[in-house]
Amino acid sequence: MSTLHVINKANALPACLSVAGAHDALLLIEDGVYAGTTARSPQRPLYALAADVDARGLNERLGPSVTVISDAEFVQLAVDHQPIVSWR
Amino acid sequence: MSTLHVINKANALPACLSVAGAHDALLLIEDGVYAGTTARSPQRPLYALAADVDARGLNERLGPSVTVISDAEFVQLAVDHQPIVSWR
Amino acid sequence: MIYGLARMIFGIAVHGAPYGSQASASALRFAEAAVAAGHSLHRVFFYHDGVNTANGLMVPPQDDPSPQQGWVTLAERHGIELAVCIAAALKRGLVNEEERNRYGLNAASLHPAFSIVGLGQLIDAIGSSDRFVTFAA
Amino acid sequence: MIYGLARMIFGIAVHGAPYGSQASASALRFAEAAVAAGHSLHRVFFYHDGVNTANGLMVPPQDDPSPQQGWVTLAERHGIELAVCIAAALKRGLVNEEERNRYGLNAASLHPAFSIVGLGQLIDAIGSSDRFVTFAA
Amino acid sequence: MEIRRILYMLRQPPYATGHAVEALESILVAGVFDQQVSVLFRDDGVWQLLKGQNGGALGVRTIGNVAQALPEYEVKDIYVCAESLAQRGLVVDDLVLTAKVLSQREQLTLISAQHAVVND
Amino acid sequence: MEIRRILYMLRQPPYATGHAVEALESILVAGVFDQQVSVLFRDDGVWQLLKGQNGGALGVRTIGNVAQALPEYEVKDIYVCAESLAQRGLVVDDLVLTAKVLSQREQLTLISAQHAVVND
Repeated sequence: MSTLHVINKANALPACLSVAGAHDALLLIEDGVYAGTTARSPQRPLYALAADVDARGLNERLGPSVTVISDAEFVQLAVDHQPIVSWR
Repeated sequence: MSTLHVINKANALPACLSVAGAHDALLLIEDGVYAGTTARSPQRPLYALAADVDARGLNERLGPSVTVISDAEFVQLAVDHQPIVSWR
Repeated sequence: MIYGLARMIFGIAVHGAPYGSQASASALRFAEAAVAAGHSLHRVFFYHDGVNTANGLMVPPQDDPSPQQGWVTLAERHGIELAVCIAAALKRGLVNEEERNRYGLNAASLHPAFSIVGLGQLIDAIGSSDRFVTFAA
Repeated sequence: MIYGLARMIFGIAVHGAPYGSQASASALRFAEAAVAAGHSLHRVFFYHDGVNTANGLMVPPQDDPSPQQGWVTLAERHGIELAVCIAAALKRGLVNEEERNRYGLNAASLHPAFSIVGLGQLIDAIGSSDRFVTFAA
Repeated sequence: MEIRRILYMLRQPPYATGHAVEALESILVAGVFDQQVSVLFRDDGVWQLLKGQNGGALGVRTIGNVAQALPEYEVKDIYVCAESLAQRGLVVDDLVLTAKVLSQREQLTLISAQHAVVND
Repeated sequence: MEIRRILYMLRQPPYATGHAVEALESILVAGVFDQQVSVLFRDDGVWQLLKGQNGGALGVRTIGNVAQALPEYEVKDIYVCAESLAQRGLVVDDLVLTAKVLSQREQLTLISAQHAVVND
């Protein structure tokens, strides 16, 4: 089973990417969502948590590789992956 | 009078350097002292706080531009400069 | 909302304090969504600065609520244990009546919905769950 | 140790919690060194997570002490006010007897050596000092 | 108490901690106290000023609205770092209030003129 | 309770917060509980292992000594990130214990084999 990486600080994304597998899921939460803005988001697919994106006013500012998901979808990602790794 | 910049996270040093004057004093404290290690310390003179350097075992690992000072010397730097700016 | 057929047992750790980090609030929303999707949650383990979630003397501003009340409500409805690490709690001033008496303190500060446990309960939470999620500081 | 002739009034702000940051411990060493060098310090202002320094129910491990006792000793010896911001304190569960009664809480948690003040006292601390130092989280 | 030049330098993003909103509350009080207060938003602190925030998504106050109140509290000298905006793909029209954009050299000058600098 | 493969991934430096020593204490307990525990030090977490630390300078425990106790508590699988060492100018002889140095690819393999990953 592949890994779910949960990134809650934008600066932690590079460390996560250095050990993330091609089929792992990467989810940006809290201040991690700034790593999904067009000015800095990487090419690879990323998820970003809706509540954190909305609060920060970033809905129109995310890169094309970023998919916004709900809390319920976060739970489903956690069901579909193991282990779940936090990066701060 | 010139400014005293107090940096307590290594990652905050670049932001500080971008607005520090040539005659300003820069003091690394807490986890800021890692910015003074040879692998990353910049050319310009820096101070580093002895207690934080000692605790972390960095005495033999600081770059040549770094001067280790005591708590009493930190106080004297604060006397000799204004304002005092914290960077985290 | 139910996405898949799998019903899982989740374990959750909370490492950041309310007002000092989003960890407790993010973990609460995750826990609520997990329960709403039909999954179960036996224990939430509060560690590091996360133990501050359990401070029973907080007066949160109306427009800036603490996640504490949400945890208490969720725990009561679904029989979830809100477990606070004793070592992390004692040094941060989170004590129940028992610890208050043991150490001769003036008062207890822990909210009664939270229980004080040892670090072994973190291992137990991991060993008893299908998925374990840390909400970092 | 006296380096210069100047005798200054320092103001200090502490923004980080014991065990969550070094802010309170670093500020304490600075304050002790300033007083030892003949400078004065009227007020230390605890803000943000720094208010946790004032938790009167802490049981610190012997080998991992809280800076709280150092602050209390320094303040008693040199007449320094240990001022805790009321807004930051209330939402983090740091309350004195007066606030306890006002909000109908079960107990007070603030160490008696610390006083609860408004944000105006931060401005006053800046306006009354020659040098102001923030110890960040 | 003397009148001092006090600069608040805000470098942290909103929401993840309570520090951003607490720092803004502190500035509103300083404005009322007749100090010469100025505010510099830089690094991730510029995100505090972004239009379109909605704290309600997290059940908390919208930080942009708090920041917007600064001028009403007699805090008129509001600055933002040019490079911090550019690095984040932001322009002044993206911000909830009118702020003077400063170069790094201008920030150096601003800082060195202060009696005290407070950060969040 | 089942026996699980649990990885502690330690990425924070010692001393600035209590999290580093608390995470190590947590690992010592896990070792006693007969779980399949491994520990990966990477990023600033490698500083926890540096020889020559002296917590006494700050009046606190020396984190290197706490880390050194891991093997005594049946925690034998101790790993360190090669790139994190190199970026900091460190070599394995600089560390207080014997750790297996892992490439990024090997860390990926290690992580994907776990039931749970705990961070500090």
